[in-house]
Amino acid sequence: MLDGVSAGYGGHEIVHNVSIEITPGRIDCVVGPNGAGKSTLLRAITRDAELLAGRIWLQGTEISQTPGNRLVSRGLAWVPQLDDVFNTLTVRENLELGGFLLPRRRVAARIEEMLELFPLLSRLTARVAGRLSGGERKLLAIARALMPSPSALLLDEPTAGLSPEMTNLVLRDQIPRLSESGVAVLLVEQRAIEAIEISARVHVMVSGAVRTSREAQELRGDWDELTRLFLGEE
Amino acid sequence: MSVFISALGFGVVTAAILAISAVGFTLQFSVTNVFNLAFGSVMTLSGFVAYWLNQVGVDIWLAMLAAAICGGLISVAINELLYEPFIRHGVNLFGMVIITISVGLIFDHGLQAVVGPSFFSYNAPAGKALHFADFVLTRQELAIIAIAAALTAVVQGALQYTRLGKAMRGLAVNPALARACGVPTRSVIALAWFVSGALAGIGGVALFLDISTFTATTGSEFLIVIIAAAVLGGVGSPRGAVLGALVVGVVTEVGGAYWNPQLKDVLAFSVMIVVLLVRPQGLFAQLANERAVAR
Amino acid sequence: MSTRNGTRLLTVGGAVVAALGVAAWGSNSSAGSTGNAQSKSSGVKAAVATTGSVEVAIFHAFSGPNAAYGPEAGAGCYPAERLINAAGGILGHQLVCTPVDSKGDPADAVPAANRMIASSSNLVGVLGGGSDTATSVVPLFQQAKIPVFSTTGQSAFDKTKDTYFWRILSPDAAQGSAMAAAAKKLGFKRVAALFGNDSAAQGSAPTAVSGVKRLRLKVVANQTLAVGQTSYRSEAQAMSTAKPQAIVSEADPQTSATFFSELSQVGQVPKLITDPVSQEPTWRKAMIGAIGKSALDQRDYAVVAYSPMTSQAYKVYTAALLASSKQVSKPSQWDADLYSVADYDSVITMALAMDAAHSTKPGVYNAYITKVTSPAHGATVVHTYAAGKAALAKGKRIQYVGAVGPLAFNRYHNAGNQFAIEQFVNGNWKVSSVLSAAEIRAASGL
Amino acid sequence: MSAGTQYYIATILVYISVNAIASWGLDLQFGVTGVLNFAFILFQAVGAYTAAMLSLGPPSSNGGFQHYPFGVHLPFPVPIIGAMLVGGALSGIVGLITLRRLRSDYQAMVMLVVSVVATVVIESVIGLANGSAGLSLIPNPAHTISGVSRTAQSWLFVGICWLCMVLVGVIMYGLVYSPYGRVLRGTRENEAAIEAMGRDATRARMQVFVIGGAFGALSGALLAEFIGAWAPSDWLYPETFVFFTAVIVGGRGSVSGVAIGAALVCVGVQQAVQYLPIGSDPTVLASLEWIITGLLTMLFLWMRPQGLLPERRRRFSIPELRKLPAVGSEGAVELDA
Repeated sequence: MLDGVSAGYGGHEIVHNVSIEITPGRIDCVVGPNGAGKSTLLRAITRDAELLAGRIWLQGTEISQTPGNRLVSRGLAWVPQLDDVFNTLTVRENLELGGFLLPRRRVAARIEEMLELFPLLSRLTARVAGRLSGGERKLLAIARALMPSPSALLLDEPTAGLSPEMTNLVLRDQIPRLSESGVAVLLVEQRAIEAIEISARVHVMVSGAVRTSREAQELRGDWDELTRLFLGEE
Repeated sequence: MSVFISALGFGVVTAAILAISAVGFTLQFSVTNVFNLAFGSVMTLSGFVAYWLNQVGVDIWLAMLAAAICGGLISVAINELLYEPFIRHGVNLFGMVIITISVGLIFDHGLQAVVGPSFFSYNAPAGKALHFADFVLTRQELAIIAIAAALTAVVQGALQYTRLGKAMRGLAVNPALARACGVPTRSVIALAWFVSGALAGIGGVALFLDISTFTATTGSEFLIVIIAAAVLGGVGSPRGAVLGALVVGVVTEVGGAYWNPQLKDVLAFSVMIVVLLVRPQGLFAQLANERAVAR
Repeated sequence: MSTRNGTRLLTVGGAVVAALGVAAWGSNSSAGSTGNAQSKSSGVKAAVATTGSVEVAIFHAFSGPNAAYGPEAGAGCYPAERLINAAGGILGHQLVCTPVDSKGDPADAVPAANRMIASSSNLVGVLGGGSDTATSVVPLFQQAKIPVFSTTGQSAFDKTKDTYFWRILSPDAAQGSAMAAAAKKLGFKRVAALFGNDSAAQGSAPTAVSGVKRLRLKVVANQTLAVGQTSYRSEAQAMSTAKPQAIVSEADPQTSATFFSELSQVGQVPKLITDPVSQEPTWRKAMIGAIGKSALDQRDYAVVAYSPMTSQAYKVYTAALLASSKQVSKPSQWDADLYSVADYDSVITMALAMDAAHSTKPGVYNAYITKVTSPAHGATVVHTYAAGKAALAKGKRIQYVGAVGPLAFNRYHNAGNQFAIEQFVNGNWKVSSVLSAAEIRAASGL
Repeated sequence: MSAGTQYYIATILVYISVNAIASWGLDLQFGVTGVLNFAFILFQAVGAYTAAMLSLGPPSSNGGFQHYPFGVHLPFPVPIIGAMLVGGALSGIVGLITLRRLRSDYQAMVMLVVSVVATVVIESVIGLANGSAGLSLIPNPAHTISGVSRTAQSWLFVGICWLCMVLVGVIMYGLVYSPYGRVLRGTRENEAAIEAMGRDATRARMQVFVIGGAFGALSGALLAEFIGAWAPSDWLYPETFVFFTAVIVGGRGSVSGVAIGAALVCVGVQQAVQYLPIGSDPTVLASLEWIITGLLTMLFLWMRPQGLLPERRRRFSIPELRKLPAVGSEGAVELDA
């Protein structure tokens, strides 16, 4: 789905020639050391960074030139690392905005579905998002992104700043369930080991380029190999 | 006691006039993060549109409606033709403050070059004074209070309960995420500018009716009081702006009644500064935009 | 490091030299551009270019809060220009009025005055320096030896040593006393004072209040309004509660209008005792917008310099004013404006003094100003420039009695005037009574 | 050259130096350190009033037509030094209130309010500085030199002003192009980085606030002594904007640039407009002056945001900084060798 993507800010290239393909029902994860350009890669897809070269496809449609606010109607959803919810809006309002493009009458029903999917949120619908705990907040962010039933979901370091239990809940529990429901997930994660455990395919990114893309199984348990890749030794 | 009650009543009138404009100012600021010091010029320009209509015999309330539309259009035009290009050009937020001052100066003095330094007033009778216990209000003032109450309620309600209103609030607090949700950010921003300009237009006519004479720079001269009300309430919160306007209005009038009236504005401004020192986010900042303003 | 600083300083120097070049170019070319401006404002002048014209500057605020001062003085200068040129000019020179914007503040007025002095070779006199700028610019005209006829009301000039300073109207302090005297004369017992905190109003406020007290009238309220606020409701409420029979008042148009419209909401607007400001069209326009025309005209007593508006000089002035619609917009609005009338008399006086001195040189004719205005045995009393010029040509001594009345300059070049109470009746200001010197002395205590 | 022309040129020269000093004061705050001081004109006013009250005799000495405290009739240059001290001190007080606690966008707003409040107070409390009428008959120190002509005295005063300008200019060079200047610019560009380096950004802002305020006061003192009068109409809050334009046109953070900006914007525009051949309506000319000032600002921010003479610095970019989604963040920091 990503084909030879280079991206950056202000004409300055940070990500070089990355190609990744994701498929429904499967989790692809991008791991790599700090500053490898993982977030920039996601931002290039969502139009928040400049796409300098390459093309992006989603379900057979090229979306490289699609404005940021049209991506969601093409089936692409995105959960940013920070600022992932509307702080001053309530949980319900967050979900409503997530379903901004849904037909009005579908919104309420879809919110109910989301609350079933994330029962933790159902008690909190009237709470202002800025007052949620880190994990609740991340779940809300994911629920919000799922509102329009996207075909692909981009998750930018969903566990950043979460407690170990919450990390477990989000990473081990919720994300695989999402993927099972048929969404293609592209996960960018700092916690490489945990990410690889739940992923189908792993892309190791170093210094703005994908060093290697492998089936996750190959890497599981072979931490030496992973370390070697991270440190850039050939 | 009666002095206090009547001063309170006057404070409400002043607050009503300030509130209309302060809500417009704060709404636009929270959505677009542009501290628009040309807001006063939009008030004046729309006020003059109402004046010219009024001169050819249009009823002042109808002219106020025209001023609202005009203010909205001027406001959208300023943003599309000047502010947006400058922001895209990479001018930072403080640079934008200076741009808005420039725009305000150009508008005010352009208008002054056309209409001259003279004084203008609407042809609109204040109506009979009505007495409520110790309050004395004219029909015109009652109408302005009613308009202010209705407008602020409508704006607040729309923001709270409509899809577009929620989108606007979402856009204010997290533009990138709003875009990711499919909110047509450009249109919503344009809408915010329009509503803000329309409120400036109505607020301008209300102000000019109240002070009975005005010049090409009157709007800008009062802008500081309006911003004080908005900041006092917590910039970004329409409800806060209304409450801020009430505080400013009541403090000036009650202060004026019991203390040196020449310094009543000083009193209101001092209250604002003290409030900001104690509570830097403003009095009623729950709804307010928590986004830090980048330097 | 030091070399870098050195080059930088050189650059600064270069820029300054360049800026000076611009300035110098400006001052050279200004004579030409002034000429252009003038030929626009009056077609007559082009024809007499051979003899050269003499220039009287209208040095007043044309912008800022006092922007009405300029057009007001223009309404005096242009009619004088018209009449003087119609009578063949001064010693063969046409007279030209040139507007120069002082902006109403000292920091802008000083460079404007210096530019004007530097760039005009034929400047013979100045109308100007209102209360806003007089103390800063009058010394410049004194240095340049150019007579300046000022309408400032400041007491700073009551005993001025500046020999080129001339003032036709009484200072603000005298105006205040006259307003107090008027309150007594009109029979009011309970009087309120209401003055803006601007410099013009603050000039007359202290003597007005002290005068009212001295005359043993009751001061039921003494309010000072901070100019330009959203509302004066609390002040209006307090005023209404004090129930004065009359309010002695001076404030700028916007402040007055806001206050009185709010006063009319909370109660009755009592009689008003005002000063010449209330005869200015901008003030009337604003107040009519606030309380209505009939309400204003019924209540307003303007205490102004006594000028027999029926006098010959005044009739000549108004006729010339109404004919000057090219240079003065809506000339009829100024016909009762005392400052305009005084400025008209100022220009005529300058012109006659030049004729008497046989010189247009400011340093020469300045000494003749008193000679054409003071009463003397056997002097021919004249009311127009043409008559004065003719009498002087016959070798007679003259006394110009102007539209504001006789101009009796004392040794400080202050003329001072009698005061009258006027009311606006049937579209005109009418003198309802004249205040005697004794009545004003009773109020001022001097 | 006629005496009149000499006075005119002397006036222009005095105004250039005074405006350069003031613009430098603002440049230190806004240009170098990034504080939006919309109350700047207030400090010029404070300097002017202080110099006036220190150099005038007691109020009664001139017939008692004006009211003011002090009136101690001190000799030159005491009033000017006093003005700088008072201006710096007051600037420090305003800085203490606004810089420490307030969000940066509220700072700008509060400064604007402080400027307006000061005007209202001075106009309303007559005893402070004679209300709206302002103070007049302020003695010009050059006029006390006897035995020389008035023109010579004028040129002497030009000399005093230019000496002050050179002194302030040298101080500006010292401050701006020193390690301290780098801290200041760092405060403007990236406050967090400066804090991380162990420098207190708020303290740096406070310092430039005081120094800039003292420069502003110096400019006011010289101006008031030159024109002999000072009134609230001289320092209405929009006047501050002219200095901002001067800094932007000249070049933020550039000492020589700002001096040129001051000469062009504060003096040049005003003088040039008077010679425009667009008829003789002075009201239109005055409006035009403001319109040109506004247009100049916008034009420069669009076409040449670095100003006529750009600030001299070495830049290199750090990619991480570019990730900050701040509007207009250039993502560049400077590191001087």
